[in-house]
Amino acid sequence: MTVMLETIALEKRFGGLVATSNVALKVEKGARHALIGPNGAGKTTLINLLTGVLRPTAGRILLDERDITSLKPHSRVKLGIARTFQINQLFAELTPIETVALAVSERLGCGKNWWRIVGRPSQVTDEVVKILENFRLVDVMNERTAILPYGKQRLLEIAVAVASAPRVLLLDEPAAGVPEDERHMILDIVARLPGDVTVLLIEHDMDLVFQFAKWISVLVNGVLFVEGSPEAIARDERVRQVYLGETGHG
Amino acid sequence: MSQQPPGEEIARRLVARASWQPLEVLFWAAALASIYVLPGRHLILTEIAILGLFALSLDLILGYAGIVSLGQAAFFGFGAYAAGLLAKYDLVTEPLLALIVSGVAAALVGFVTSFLVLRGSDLTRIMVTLGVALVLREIANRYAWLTGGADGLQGVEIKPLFGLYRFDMFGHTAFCYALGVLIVLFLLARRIVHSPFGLSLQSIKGNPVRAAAVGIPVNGRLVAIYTIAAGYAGVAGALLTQTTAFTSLSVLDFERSADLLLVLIIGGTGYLYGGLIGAILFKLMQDYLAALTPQYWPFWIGLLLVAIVLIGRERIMSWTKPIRALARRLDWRRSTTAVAVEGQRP
Amino acid sequence: MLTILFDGIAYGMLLFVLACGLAVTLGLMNFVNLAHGAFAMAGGYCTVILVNRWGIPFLAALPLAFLSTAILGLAFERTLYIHVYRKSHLDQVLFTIGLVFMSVAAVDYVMGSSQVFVQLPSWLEGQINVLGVGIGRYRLLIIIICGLLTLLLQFILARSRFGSRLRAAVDDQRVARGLGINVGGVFALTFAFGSGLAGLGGALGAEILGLDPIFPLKYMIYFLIVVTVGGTSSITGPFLASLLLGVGDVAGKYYMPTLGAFVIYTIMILVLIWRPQGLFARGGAR
Amino acid sequence: MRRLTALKAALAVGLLGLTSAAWAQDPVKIGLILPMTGQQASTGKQIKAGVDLYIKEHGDTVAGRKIEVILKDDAAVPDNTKRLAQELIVNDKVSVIAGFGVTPAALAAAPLATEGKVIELVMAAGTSIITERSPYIARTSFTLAQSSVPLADWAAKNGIKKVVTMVSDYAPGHDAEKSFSDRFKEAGGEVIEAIRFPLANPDFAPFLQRAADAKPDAIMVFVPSGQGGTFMKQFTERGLDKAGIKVIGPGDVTDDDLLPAMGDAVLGAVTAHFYSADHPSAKNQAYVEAFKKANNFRPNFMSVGGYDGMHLIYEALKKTGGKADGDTLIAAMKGMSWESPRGPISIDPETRDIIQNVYMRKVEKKAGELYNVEFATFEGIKDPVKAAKK
Repeated sequence: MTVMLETIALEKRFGGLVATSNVALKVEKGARHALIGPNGAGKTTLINLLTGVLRPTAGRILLDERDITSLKPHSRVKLGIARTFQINQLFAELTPIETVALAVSERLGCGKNWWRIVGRPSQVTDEVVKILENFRLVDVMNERTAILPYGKQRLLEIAVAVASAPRVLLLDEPAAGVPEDERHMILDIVARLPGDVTVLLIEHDMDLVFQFAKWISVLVNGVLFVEGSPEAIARDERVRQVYLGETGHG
Repeated sequence: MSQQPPGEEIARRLVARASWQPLEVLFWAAALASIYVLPGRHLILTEIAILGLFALSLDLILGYAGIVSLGQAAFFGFGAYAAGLLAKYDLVTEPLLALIVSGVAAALVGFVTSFLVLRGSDLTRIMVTLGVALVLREIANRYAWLTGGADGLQGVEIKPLFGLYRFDMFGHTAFCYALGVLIVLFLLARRIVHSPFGLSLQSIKGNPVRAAAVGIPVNGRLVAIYTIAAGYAGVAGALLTQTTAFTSLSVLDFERSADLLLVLIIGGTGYLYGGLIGAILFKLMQDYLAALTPQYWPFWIGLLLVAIVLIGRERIMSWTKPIRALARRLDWRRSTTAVAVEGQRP
Repeated sequence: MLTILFDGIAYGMLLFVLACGLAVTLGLMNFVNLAHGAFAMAGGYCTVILVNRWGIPFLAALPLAFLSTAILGLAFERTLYIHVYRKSHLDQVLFTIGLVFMSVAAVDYVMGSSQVFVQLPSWLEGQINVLGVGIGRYRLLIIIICGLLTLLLQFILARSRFGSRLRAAVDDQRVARGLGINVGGVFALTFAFGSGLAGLGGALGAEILGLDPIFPLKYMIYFLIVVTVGGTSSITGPFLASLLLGVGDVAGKYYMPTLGAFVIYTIMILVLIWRPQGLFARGGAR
Repeated sequence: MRRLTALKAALAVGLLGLTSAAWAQDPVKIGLILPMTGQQASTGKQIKAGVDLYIKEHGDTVAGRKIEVILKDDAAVPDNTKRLAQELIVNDKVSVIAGFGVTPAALAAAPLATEGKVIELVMAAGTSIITERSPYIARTSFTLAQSSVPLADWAAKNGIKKVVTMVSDYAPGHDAEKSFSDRFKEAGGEVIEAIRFPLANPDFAPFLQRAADAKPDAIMVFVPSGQGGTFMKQFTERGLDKAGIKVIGPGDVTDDDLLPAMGDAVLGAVTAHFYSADHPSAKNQAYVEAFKKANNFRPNFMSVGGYDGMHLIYEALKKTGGKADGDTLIAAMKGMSWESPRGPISIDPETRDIIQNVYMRKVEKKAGELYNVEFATFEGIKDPVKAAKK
């Protein structure tokens, strides 16, 4: 199997605080890879490093063997890394149609086209239709995003990332805050992601993690603590302790 | 609506964003009609058209890309002086050509200074843009041998438009010219904001972090629209010079940028017509009040501004709701055009 | 040239007293009060009336100018500003510019459009010579008063109970209310105090800056420059920025009279490019 | 019966054809464009008060035609001026555009005066070139050179050898600087430094310090009307009066409007100017009294510009029998001379500029108030800049 995304001795410091320490993560092509860890373990920092929102203090990031450490966020998207956000980062004033059309246009390279009307190359429209249908957003597609129910916003959050047709998709707690009865929608969507897309999932919800992941990495205090198959992680005493310690607190 | 298959509905919705509303058609029909209906008011109408175009330039960056600027006068003034100098030294004598050259020159200045506004909060941007305008004003003041300094640029003579239409004293040529330029640039702006590029600007305004995560080069897009808007402001400034055959330091004044912001806020941002409507309201209001009380008109303008805020712009907008609702009902193409558009597709 | 340095410091101090109320409303209350200069103007005209018409001694008129402007500020805050705190910045700009227009026209109507001056006592006129350096008496007075004010202000904000209440109210209004702090009252007092300072600045500045109805428009830019260059997270920021701008402006005009106002604008742009949050902002947070 | 006569009269008038009498019933409209708001608002107020006073004293009908003044505020922004002038000419069909607080405003309107064949009557702006910009321009204010040249003569004769000039950086300032310096150097004086400061300038301190450091005998200063107060305040604050440096200049710096508020510090300042509220003539005493009664401030040189401007229009209309087209009216204005509150004045038939006395004045206290007291007169001064061009 080839490695799709790899970090080499990745490190990020905020002043004196080490948020990511010497992380060597390998995500294989087409993987269903989960990254878990207690609160404050540095999971979101790692995602921000991978997507270029933050610059690492040291270390390198490789995408399909290409060094992307110094690339800007939008250039990484062009190379095929897309992400979702733990807390919705949507365009409150745009409708789902517009939001998805935006991402699709950008991917098809007509984002800087200032002459054609959005959606005029029918390729864009076709893709938008496909995504909105896939993500069950058709019924709310003309509402302003700001007034969508939370579950729908969450779906849109993932839909936008998928609209970039990524090779690597980073999902940052996709089910966070979604009420129990809508959670199955998210699970369903995640499960139905195309097989050739490499997925790195950050999640607290262990049901979702164990249902989805074929491989799990555990991050504690910015350090890659342990890796293994779901079965191995489930059996691992140290992991259990880390988590028990956390749940004991809160 | 829901009986249509979703695919068609989505395609229709995307295209419908850019379709012409009846109120819009009415607006421009009225504007064109004013050429014949209000021949005695062409002078102030010319000013309104110029101010409207200028406000449009601010709307492009503020209403669509979220860049607050208190320094659009920098580009307005640059365009104004460029047009003045081109005419004075007979460099480009055809007004329309000179207008384009001036606009491009102002856009270049916009491009160079755009890098200053990429960082920082609204307040920082306000002050940096303001600073740029003030520095330009000082430069224009300093190099009096070129610009005339505080006395204004004298001796500007504007040749007839296309070599045919002289700029008459009644301002008829000037108004037709200014209105024509406004319409062309408005259509262009309308096209721009409904394009994927325009949509990406709106997304940047809404959420720059996510915009970058979708693959949008945020800074690049902001530089682009800032440059375009500077060009618009430059054309507006050049129009002022060409229609008055004169320009002075006041084109670079802080007050000009401040008034512009007022005009746009009064009219509302982010739907292109805000600047135009604001320009009409502001100018007419000012003209009316200044005729009524030449000395104390600022008091009444101030009172109106305060009242607008205290009552709430949303509430005032909501008073126009019945009109807008009526207009929507009158939209005869509401369901038919979409089908027609769809039908043309292979 | 020490005289130039001295003049610059006095000018800077004056700018500070005029602008620090703006820094407080903007930084702490997150309110864009472009009408700040109108309160300064009110203080100036108040002093003119007190001293020239009623014959009250100049030094006694200063605290009165402070008080009356503060009361004026309080009245405006309670009746008008209070409705605008929650509106967008653009609305605030619209609203306060409206107030400026109104104040300009109203003062023009009541006081006339010519410049007015405070009749200074003779002991404040002229220069004294200290070790060969010419020191303007009036400017010395400005430096003393403004210096004391700065210390007082620093003390109030950093040490006193009111200061901590204000900071609490700003950090989280809900929590502050929960703690039994009267947030509205704290804001009103702060606003009144800021206006009062502006009024005092106007009273002191009338002599040097000239006082006419367009004062609030003429100096709006300067106040904004002080606040943005200094940053709004502390009082020391605007203070140092005022000094920097005062000295820079005066020295610039002295040594390069032909460049004049370039200096002050260029300083601002460079500073803002270098540190968008202001030169003396702490850490650049927020 | 009465109606019948009226009808007859109208018929008669109609039969006279399209001559002056044909529109004798229409009012003569005068567009008064002044800065009523903004920096120069005090100029606008003074002129307006002068104009109003003249109409009050002389009635609003001349040569059978009613005079209608339309006031517009241009805030001293030239493109406003231009648009307002254009509207006045095109829509209101005015016969005269008057006012013009600042030079750029007057220049901006000049092409319109030419094209519309309408009189442009300059009541304030003081740059020499203005009247050359259109054959329809006449001026009832002054030119800077008019005061500066006599001032240079006086200074050279009165023991002043080294001068620093300080002027606002715009055309009138340049005029004042140049005409003073040229004449002063001719007379053997020395201008050791020429300082120009921005038109809108908050703090004179650094410029004054620079001037002081050059150690001149006197500082020749020109600031536009309204800024003189701040300048004089800072001059004394700097202790320059005590250092023996004199202030001389065209009279703008000791503007009558602001003078009472400037304080004793200005005592002794010597200026050359065409008008002082203290001018010792019966005409002026009556003028000042009437002016103060109608307004709560003292008239300054701007107000007489407005007052005399109205006089010029009235007299020209009397001469033309109410005919108000540009060519007739300007011809009537040329060479007109009369006694103004400022003294005897006339309109130069060649340049359409004003010819007037320039007085040397010194600030003194009279009855507890400061006045520019005249002590010497230069008679019948033409604009030296235009005179030099011939």
